Amino acid sequence: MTKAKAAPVPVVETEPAAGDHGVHLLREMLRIRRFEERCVELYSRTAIRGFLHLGIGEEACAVGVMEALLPDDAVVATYREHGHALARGLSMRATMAELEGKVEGCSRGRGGSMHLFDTATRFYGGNAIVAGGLPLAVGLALADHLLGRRRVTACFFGDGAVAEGEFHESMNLAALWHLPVLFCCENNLYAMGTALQFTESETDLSLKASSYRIPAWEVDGMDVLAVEETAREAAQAVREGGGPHFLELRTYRFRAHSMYDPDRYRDKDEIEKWKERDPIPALIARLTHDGALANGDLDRLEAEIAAEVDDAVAFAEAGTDEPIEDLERFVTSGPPTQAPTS
Amino acid sequence: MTKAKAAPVPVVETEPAAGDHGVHLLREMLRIRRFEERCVELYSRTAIRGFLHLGIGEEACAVGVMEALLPDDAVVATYREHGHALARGLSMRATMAELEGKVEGCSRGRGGSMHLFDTATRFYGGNAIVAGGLPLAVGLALADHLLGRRRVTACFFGDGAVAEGEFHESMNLAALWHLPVLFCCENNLYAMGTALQFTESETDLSLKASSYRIPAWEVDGMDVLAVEETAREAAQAVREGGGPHFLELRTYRFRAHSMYDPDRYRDKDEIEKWKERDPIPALIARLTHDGALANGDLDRLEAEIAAEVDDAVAFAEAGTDEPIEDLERFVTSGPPTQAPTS
Amino acid sequence: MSKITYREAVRQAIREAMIRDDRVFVMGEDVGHYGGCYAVTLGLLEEFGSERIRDTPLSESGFVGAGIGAALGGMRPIVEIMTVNFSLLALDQIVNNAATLLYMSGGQLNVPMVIRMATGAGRQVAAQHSHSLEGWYAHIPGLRVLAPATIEDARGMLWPALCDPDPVLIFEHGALYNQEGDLADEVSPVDIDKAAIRRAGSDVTIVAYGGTLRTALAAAEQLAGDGVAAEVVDLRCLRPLDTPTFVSSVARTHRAVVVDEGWRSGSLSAEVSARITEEAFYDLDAPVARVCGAEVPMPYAKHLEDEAIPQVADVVAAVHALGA
Amino acid sequence: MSKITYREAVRQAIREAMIRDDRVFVMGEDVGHYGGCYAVTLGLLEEFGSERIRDTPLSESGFVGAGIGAALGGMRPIVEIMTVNFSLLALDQIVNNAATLLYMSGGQLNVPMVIRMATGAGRQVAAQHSHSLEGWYAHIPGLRVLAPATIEDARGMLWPALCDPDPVLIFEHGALYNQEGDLADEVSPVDIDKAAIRRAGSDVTIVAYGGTLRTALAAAEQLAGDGVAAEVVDLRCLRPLDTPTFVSSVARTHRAVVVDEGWRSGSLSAEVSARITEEAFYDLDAPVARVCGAEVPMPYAKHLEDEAIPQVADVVAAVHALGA
Ligand SMILES: Cc1ncc(C[n+]2csc(CCOP(=O)(O)OP(=O)(O)O)c2C)c(N)n1
Ligand SMILES: Cc1ncc(C[n+]2csc(CCOP(=O)(O)OP(=O)(O)O)c2C)c(N)n1
Ligand SMILES: [Mg+2]
Ligand SMILES: [Mg+2]
Repeated sequence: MTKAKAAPVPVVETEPAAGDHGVHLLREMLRIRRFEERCVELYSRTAIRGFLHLGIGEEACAVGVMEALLPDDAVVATYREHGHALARGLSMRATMAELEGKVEGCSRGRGGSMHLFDTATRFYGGNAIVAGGLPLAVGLALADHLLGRRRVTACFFGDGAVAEGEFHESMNLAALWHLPVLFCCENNLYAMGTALQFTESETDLSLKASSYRIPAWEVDGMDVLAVEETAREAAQAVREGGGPHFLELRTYRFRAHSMYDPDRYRDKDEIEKWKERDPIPALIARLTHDGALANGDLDRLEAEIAAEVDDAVAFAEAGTDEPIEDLERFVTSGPPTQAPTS
Repeated sequence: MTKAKAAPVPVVETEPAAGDHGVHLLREMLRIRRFEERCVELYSRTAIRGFLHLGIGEEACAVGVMEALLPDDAVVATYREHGHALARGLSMRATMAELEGKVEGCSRGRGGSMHLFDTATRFYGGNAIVAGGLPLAVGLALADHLLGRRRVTACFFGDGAVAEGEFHESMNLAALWHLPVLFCCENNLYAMGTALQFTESETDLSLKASSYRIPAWEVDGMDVLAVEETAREAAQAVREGGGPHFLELRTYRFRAHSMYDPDRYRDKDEIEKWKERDPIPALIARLTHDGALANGDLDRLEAEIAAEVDDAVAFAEAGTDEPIEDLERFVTSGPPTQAPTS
Repeated sequence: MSKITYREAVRQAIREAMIRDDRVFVMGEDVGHYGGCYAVTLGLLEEFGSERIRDTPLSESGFVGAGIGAALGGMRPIVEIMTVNFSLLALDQIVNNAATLLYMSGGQLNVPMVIRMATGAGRQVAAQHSHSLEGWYAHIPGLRVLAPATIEDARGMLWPALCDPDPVLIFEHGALYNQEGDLADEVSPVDIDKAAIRRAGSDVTIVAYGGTLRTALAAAEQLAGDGVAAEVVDLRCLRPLDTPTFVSSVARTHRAVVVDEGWRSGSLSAEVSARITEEAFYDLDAPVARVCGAEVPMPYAKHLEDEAIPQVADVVAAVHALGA
Repeated sequence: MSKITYREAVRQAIREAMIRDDRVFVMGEDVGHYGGCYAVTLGLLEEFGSERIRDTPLSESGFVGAGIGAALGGMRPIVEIMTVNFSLLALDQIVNNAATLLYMSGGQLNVPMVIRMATGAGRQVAAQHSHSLEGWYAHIPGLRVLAPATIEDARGMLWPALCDPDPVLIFEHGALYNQEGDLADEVSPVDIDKAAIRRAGSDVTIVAYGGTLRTALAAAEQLAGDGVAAEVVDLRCLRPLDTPTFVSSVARTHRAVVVDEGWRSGSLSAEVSARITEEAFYDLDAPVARVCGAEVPMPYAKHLEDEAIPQVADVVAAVHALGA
């Protein structure tokens, strides 16, 4: 909860999940988890290259927030955005094809893991410059404001982004102009190998919002129901003209920063402790306890998802390379203005 | 006073000024005022060119803070820095010669009004990029920290600078590393023609400091004694290893942003109201009331200062142009590596 | 025909665009209450209101990025950065977002925005306020970069720039705003793909743009007195460069001088020179010459600043040195 | 002699500097606990402690500016920016402060700092992580810009750079870190003013630097098989350019190809080409040719990235096209 005098902070109580809805949330988280696990395999056999940042452990954040959005809302994410893309509704096929660099990918294979885009679901990336997406989100919201559309732009970024000047400029602009942005800070305690206490003098990130008069919530990012509930309330407030809101989603990544990262800077114990809070088993336990998940349901779910992942991989592997003649296509909208050079 | 939980805010009571010291403060403010008034004349007859930003009305900020500094401390200022330079001890001659572009100027006539430099008094500019000086101040303080020197770096900037990402990055770095920076925000309510309420969602600027855990004071920047006292306390805390501190100096510029500015965006009434709080008459009244300023003292002071300004102008006008052959000197420290070009 | 300043021409262009298209709005530091740091937008706040003439905080990266986002969201923003000097703070947004989104998204995301800024030196505002970095921007694929050097172009380039589905940067040289000239009452949009021959001649081609066009034309005038007929090419569009226009001019004149206020090493003049050599080598009677800004942070003192900026005499001397 | 990687060479150079001079410290993102995003500083935190191997927040402008301030305050900072891509966020500090303070202050303020960063493409990290913008920096007076292309230079350039009283930027091509080679046990500092002829030849001069040197050398090797003796010049110092070395080479070979991974238009290759034409025009048997990066935001897909980056075959073809 923030301590700002100007920003009254709503208190959110977590309610038990309705059965079907709970299973839906579980399915979404599992889809992401299994998709990313497959990515690891594909990376080892070099079907996926470049940087690959996994959100394993953080699925509740993406899934919970997306539940609060409507089809017309917009999403801006980071390079760790497979989960956001899938939860937002990008097809797993197009996403996997993108990771494999195929023209059937959601960005024609030009973006790769860090640059997923999809106008159909208003998914605006896939931004690989830390905090670089925040001003875009402000601008998308500004367009909605100017055109009188009641839409929300949800903008995801990490704890590391909070140190960037662009974070500060974006928060101030959104608050000053009262724009419909839902800032979603996924605080996984590390920016690459640098722990939060080495990057912020004030590690209570929701306090940052208070100096812009932005209402802020802290949420347990390992509890998808809590995330969803808070996100709904915040998104509602944003949609009703309440100006920007800020969610700090307290989470953790179970794997290294990227496939290049030997993960030397974290305690194994710390990782193990957080794994006990894995959002997926937690939800399974809850749904089972509530009777929403009966014997065999989970296996069925897993099988469906495995099939979807298999299908996505098969689609990607059957995909084609963009023709080399198209190298300069889409540099601008017109015909390429420069003759091929190298 | 800030509302941060983490930053206990000392309460400062203003004490009456000792007579001699009060007269000293008056002299310093008057020197700046008369110097800048002369600059206006020189600008009209084009002896000074380029951008000229006057601090008339804001003298108490520069003078009050400088009193809290020791010779070994450092100062980083903005393009509105004549007052800071003079109060810090740059000679009026070298300052005026700089404004007239003469090689006898404190920056050899290369900097002009916006770029006064003087290593002897550790005056590090004269920075014309809004908020661009803040990271430098952090670095100067970092050097002191690393070398174990108990010195303070005072960094001046305006209310407009608070919106820049560099402000945020610098505040965080200084606080995170516990560096001896005294941040001095001269809040004159306008950034050029844009009023504070159009640039900050939270106009209580001292609150910004709280989200970095930096102790902050708000001070009446029209009262030189209040500024001095608070600055002394803050500088002392910084010097004793208390980490960065933040002063919000509430002030006002009586003249336009620069000589180019037709000043269309402010109410004449507002300006007149602030002029009633002119720090110089206020101090004169107080010193007279306290008996520290006797009949004729002020005239004598004014005469001395007029003579100093006359002398500075004469010095500047007698100054010489830097030889054109030196155009490429000091691009680097070595011999010019590029042949003259144009 | 009416007498008009370059400043007024830009203002007229903005007004016209705002009237023609509701999606157009202006955003930048001091564009509203102050009237624009060069008074370009003076009066527009009163006419269009603060939603469409939008004063921003000092947050170059923030509001330029917001302009990109607004363009993605269906608007047609005109973002004003006071001067190119401050655009360094927004460079990440311009290079990594505005210029790349269409390509990276496989053709999905257009960024139809215009970014205007003043550039150049000549007003004694010293090292941090005198950059000529438009050549840098001309290096970036995905951007169109325009440099209106005439009142017609100041008036006529904005609308086609706004119609371009991709980001367009317009560099207005600060020394031009007060320039006066005649403008037809009926304005027609100008072709933002093409360089223009501003003066015909057969002995040498002088290539210039933006702030140096006046210098080049004055030099040509003076050269005419010396019996040298100089052709003057105004690049107008710095990216993509209209290479055929200046190359074919050089093919006729056999000599070329490129005038660029930017620092010589790595300036746009180098690219122009390299292209002329690449495409007209066998037509050249002498190596392509360059007259550029001195490679110094701009000094305040007038005599030094003058020395650092290409002057008419420098251009004339360079032409004569080619044997023309 | 010992086998060593480019990465280790840089690390050795940093270690040596830290041991020799107490004023030297390293500052940047993930240089400490992580060990450097390219593992260059691995182990140095343990050896030198967190005051001298200083992890920074993600605040490029802030910590680069702090490096400048620390240099003013008497330190000798080595600031690491992970990659040139993120340096855009620090450009204002580099261009408006580091490069100008000495000049603007009339010779009073030196900024003795080194800024290291990785540059270049080739690892499928797409449009926002593959820039080759060292040519931009080479445009800025007041900076020295180095591009170590060999293990000797990676090892030997840092100390002289730290001894330079002015700011020095060192660009390390990301594809070089794993390169292995022999290094003498006794290292001697290298001359950071001079280009180097890496292979002698008489038929054509190939000018390269940083990441393209390997390409140029491989092309020269292949050309030798075709009976063409190519001379390969490694620029090494991109600002100031050592023009005499490459110009005199071209004066001997009469042909030149410049290889630059940067986008062709406005890249450093244009400056090199322009200088060759300016200073060796009458020695040239053919126009200077350039082999550059394709003018596209770098695509992720490997076949497209390969196509966008200068390859050995491109260089060979360009040489043959000159008639060599
Ligand atoms: C401006 C910028 N600086 C540095 C990097 C390199 N980098 C990529 S991700 C990352 C860590 C970001 O941490 P955080 O914001 O917490 O997000 P997380 O990776 O934890 O999800 C860094 C330093 C970058 N991409 N952009
Ligand atoms: C980065 C940057 N953007 C814009 C400007 C143009 N500019 C110069 S001063 C100024 C206003 C600054 O206001 P403030 O910080 O409040 O200081 P004041 O002038 O009131 O002392 C502006 C916009 C600049 N110099 N630098
Ligand atoms: Mg993180
Ligand atoms: Mg102000």
